[in-house]
Amino acid sequence: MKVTVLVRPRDGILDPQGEAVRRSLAGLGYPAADVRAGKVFDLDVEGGDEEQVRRIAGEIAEKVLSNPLIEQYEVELVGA
Amino acid sequence: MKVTVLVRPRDGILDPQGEAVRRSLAGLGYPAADVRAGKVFDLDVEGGDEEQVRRIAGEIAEKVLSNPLIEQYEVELVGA
Amino acid sequence: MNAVSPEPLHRTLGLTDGELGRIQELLGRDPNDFELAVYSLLWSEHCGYKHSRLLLRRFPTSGERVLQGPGENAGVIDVGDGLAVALKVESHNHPSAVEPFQGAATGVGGILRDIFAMGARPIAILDSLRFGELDDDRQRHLFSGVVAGVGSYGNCVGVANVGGEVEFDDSYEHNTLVNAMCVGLLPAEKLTSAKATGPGNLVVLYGSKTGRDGIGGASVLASQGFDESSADKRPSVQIGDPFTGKKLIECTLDLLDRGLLASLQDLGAAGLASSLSEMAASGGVGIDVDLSAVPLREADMEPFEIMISESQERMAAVVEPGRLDDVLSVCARWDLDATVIGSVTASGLLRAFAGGVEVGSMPVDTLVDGAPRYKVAQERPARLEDRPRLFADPVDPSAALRAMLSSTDCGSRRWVTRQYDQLVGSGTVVRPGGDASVVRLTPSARAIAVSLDGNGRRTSLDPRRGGMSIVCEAARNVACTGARPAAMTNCLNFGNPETGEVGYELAESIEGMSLACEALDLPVVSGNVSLYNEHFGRAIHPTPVVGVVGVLDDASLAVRAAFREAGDVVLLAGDGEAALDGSAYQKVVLGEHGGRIPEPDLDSERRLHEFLAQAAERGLLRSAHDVASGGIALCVAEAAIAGAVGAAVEADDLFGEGDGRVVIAAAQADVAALRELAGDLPLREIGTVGGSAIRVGAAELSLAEAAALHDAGIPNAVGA
Amino acid sequence: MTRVGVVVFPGSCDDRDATRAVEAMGAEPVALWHGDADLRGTDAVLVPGGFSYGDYLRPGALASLSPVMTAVRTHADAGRPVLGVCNGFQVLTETRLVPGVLRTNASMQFRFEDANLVVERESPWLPGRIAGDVLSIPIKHHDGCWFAEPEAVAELEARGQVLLRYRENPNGSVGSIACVTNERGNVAALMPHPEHAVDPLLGSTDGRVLLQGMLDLARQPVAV
Ligand SMILES: Nc1ncnc2c1ncn2[C@@H]1O[C@H](COP(=O)(O)OP(=O)(O)O)[C@@H](O)[C@H]1O
Ligand SMILES: [Mg+2]
Repeated sequence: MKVTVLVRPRDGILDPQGEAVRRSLAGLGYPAADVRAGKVFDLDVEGGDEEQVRRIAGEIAEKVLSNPLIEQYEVELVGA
Repeated sequence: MKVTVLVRPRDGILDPQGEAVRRSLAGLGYPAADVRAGKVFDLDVEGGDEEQVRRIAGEIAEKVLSNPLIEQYEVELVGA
Repeated sequence: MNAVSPEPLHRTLGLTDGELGRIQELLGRDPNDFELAVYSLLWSEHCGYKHSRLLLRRFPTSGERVLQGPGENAGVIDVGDGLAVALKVESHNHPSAVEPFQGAATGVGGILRDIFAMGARPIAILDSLRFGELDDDRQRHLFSGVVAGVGSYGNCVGVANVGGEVEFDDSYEHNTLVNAMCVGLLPAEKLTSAKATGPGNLVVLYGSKTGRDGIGGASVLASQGFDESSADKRPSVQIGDPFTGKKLIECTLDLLDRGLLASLQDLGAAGLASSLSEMAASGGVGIDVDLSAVPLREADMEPFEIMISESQERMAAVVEPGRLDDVLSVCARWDLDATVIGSVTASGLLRAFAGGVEVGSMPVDTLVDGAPRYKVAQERPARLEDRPRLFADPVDPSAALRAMLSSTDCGSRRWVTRQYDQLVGSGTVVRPGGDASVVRLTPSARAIAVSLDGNGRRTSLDPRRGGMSIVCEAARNVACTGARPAAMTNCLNFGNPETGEVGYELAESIEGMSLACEALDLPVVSGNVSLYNEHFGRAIHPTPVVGVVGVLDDASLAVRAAFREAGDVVLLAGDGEAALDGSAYQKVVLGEHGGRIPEPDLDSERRLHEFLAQAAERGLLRSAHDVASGGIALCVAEAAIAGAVGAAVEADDLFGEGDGRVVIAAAQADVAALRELAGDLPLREIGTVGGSAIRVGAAELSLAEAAALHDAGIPNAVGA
Repeated sequence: MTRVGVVVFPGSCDDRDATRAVEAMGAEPVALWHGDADLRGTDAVLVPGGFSYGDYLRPGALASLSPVMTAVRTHADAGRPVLGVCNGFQVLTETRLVPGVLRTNASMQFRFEDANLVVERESPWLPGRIAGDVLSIPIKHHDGCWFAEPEAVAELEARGQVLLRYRENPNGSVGSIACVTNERGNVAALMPHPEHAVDPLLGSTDGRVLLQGMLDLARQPVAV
């Protein structure tokens, strides 16, 4: 089952990368504001049913793909 | 208008980061195959209507947020 | 005050009932919540030095080179040619155990700010790291994360990492230690102080915006209803932004070059609260601060959060009104926020305002010097043994040497140093890997040598002798390059000072360090103290970490540790007493730890350093490497591996460790001159350089095998 | 006296070292601020190492958008010499002045060591050197794995755009390629740092070869 995990800095945490991109876009005259930069992982998780795949993907996101101290994550099931 | 831009390695391009994540997942006993690692940007784009916002976001993604040589991008309008 | 917490507020903030009483006495009234938060941080052990300030007075701090001793952001010494060097080491232990990468990175960021706050351009970073043994995933995760973090910040701001050390021991399993040292260069007359002066002058905050970083325990004060879910919203981890850090260095040095700042202070622990009170107290003035003027990264922060936030990459400066516009334009050029947040007053008070209303008013001297100074109870630990142990001769010396070369204790540190930019600034004449590193001070022909050392295992066997020994070793490492040791900085990493045993260890280590400093004429110019490093009541080894800077008049005469020419004579200079107690051999080969370490002979140590300096000045030394961890066997093996040339050396005590001994190599023709120079300092020919094997007494193995084992030590343990 | 422009971005670190190296080679260094699209009449441009914009987004990505790079592009299009070192190489790939892209090292770690670079062919960038010579120049980077599509690699190899290869590949670069030029040969870029291999007191002086090549090209009328 295809799964997408989005990992973003936690609210309130300093995001130097997002800030640097925002400043550059402003410098180039693009009407873009408060940029946040994070990571996206696409993975193929074997699991009996959607429920089980979501649980495994959640565990993977919590334990490996994100650092709960400074990041938050979101799991999206993409389909078969 | 809130916009999300997803930047992923182009198909067929070697993705060492995704490969490293896959190996560590396997090491921890998580049954996940072909992991791909990319970036996600959330930004607030001022634009008259959805059409204009999508065009601006596309230009930002093409010109700044991704390197067409090795990356492909996807723009998602998140809403007001 | 929220009714939820059963404990009275001051105890939740870490203040004892007695300390609350003292605050009430000093203020002549009850402190409000805002003031209580400020006192709780300024009087914490980290900022207030409650259990160490009395003991720290023992350190000798004066000397003819000293331009600034302890009391400012960093110590400063004169190195000749109109140049001065700033130096300091600081700990970031707790944050690094919580989040290794960011903890280590912000540790480097913080020590850099202490250096350029003195007006010096940072030119070298050293990092001293301690972990549990590398045989479990968590310790491997901490080790890899900390090294990557140190590298990520130092490499990005473009300051060369020239050395440090790594120690693995069960004692540090639950108490990772990350001590970061920085050395900076400045014209002697450009020395900048934190002393705020001139009532009416403006207080300018510049650098990053302020967020809720590192507010920790004080978050209990938040009036927005403190509950479990909102608690974990407060990021306890501080995020470092080395890119802004680099801009902060260039912007600050630009401001100082143009003479625009009256005084300067970095923002570290306790943020604005600590730096504004330190600036005001040292200048004998007061400061009014308007918290509503502080540029914020997060919306609706409360006044106390703004006051004590530990957001990184921020500096506070006192500026004469006439110079404000220039200051703001220089900051704009470097793309940094800069805002007037207050002014200097003659009140001697730190007064904070928010939205035009006074939220706190505290006499600055009570904040900075009012913290109680506890006399530390001292009780000799029962574990201390009175006599050295007896050791059988090694059964198989060659096998012992192999085991030690490939151990994480004695193995090569290249896995760490190859992750650091060692060369930015094009000044690193001697790179890390030997004893001390040497950085030249272009355009002057001079150079400084710098070493950062600690040894928890040996100090735990005899805190006083361990303190003496670690100062001797750091100074000896510097002397091996031909430089003359000039000044010392240190970080005291110890357990809970409220126990008699740790009190004893702290007092005895400081006494030993002071005796060595006095004998070697080495003033202590700065440092840091990190206490309460314990786990379920078990304290870490007493671990003083000592940084020494030495001066070399001619950078091109720097001496290296590596053997160079086949046919050179190998000599042992000095013959200090050695023992296997607390040695790497005892740990790696015997799997034990105990006994008593020998007392260094301070007078012969001083003569040894002087001999090395004079020999180097006359170009008589091909190499010099001090005998330390692993004894003569490791010393000779390391010199051979580094020089990629074999050596054969006679020695009956292969692995004994102690002070006062250096293995040097010299051309045959120079041996007579060396003998004459040595005078009554023992100088014994023990072998020759050459061949493709390493033989030390009864231990022998090929150079190729020794190099392979040495290189593979840490990579094998950490899984490359 | 030849004037060499040294570009300074926020976050550049080795611009000071490049400036000193240019002086040591007997030329005049001229600092070029990223915000000005003006090369101040310099004959050659050196885009130095460092962490411009903190390497955020992609190393060299944000720097490539700076005004100064439009002037550097005009300079390059006119056939004038441009040398990109480390972060400079990354910036030049992002502005498409040299082929390929620099990705994270295969080890996923920062690498500092002395790299042995094998000369691939004779070139004005490597005066006095022939194929097979070995230059020892330090590398210090986290994202030095050079990559391009196989067809692109074949083309640039055929056109002789490869000047140096790593003898021991430290970062996984395709074909162990260490130094590559544009088609016309007037823009060269590499991850190793020649400015750190100029002074004998620091070790190797092999960095002088490339810097001398840049100065030779700068002194020629546009012949390349
Ligand atoms: N172990 C020590 N040896 C010598 N000086 C020390 C030691 N610990 C702290 N100091 C000095 O005491 C002063 C206060 O220390 P600290 O609060 O850590 O400084 P800062 O706030 O500048 O980091 C500083 O000048 C520091 O150099
Ligand atoms: Mg300070």
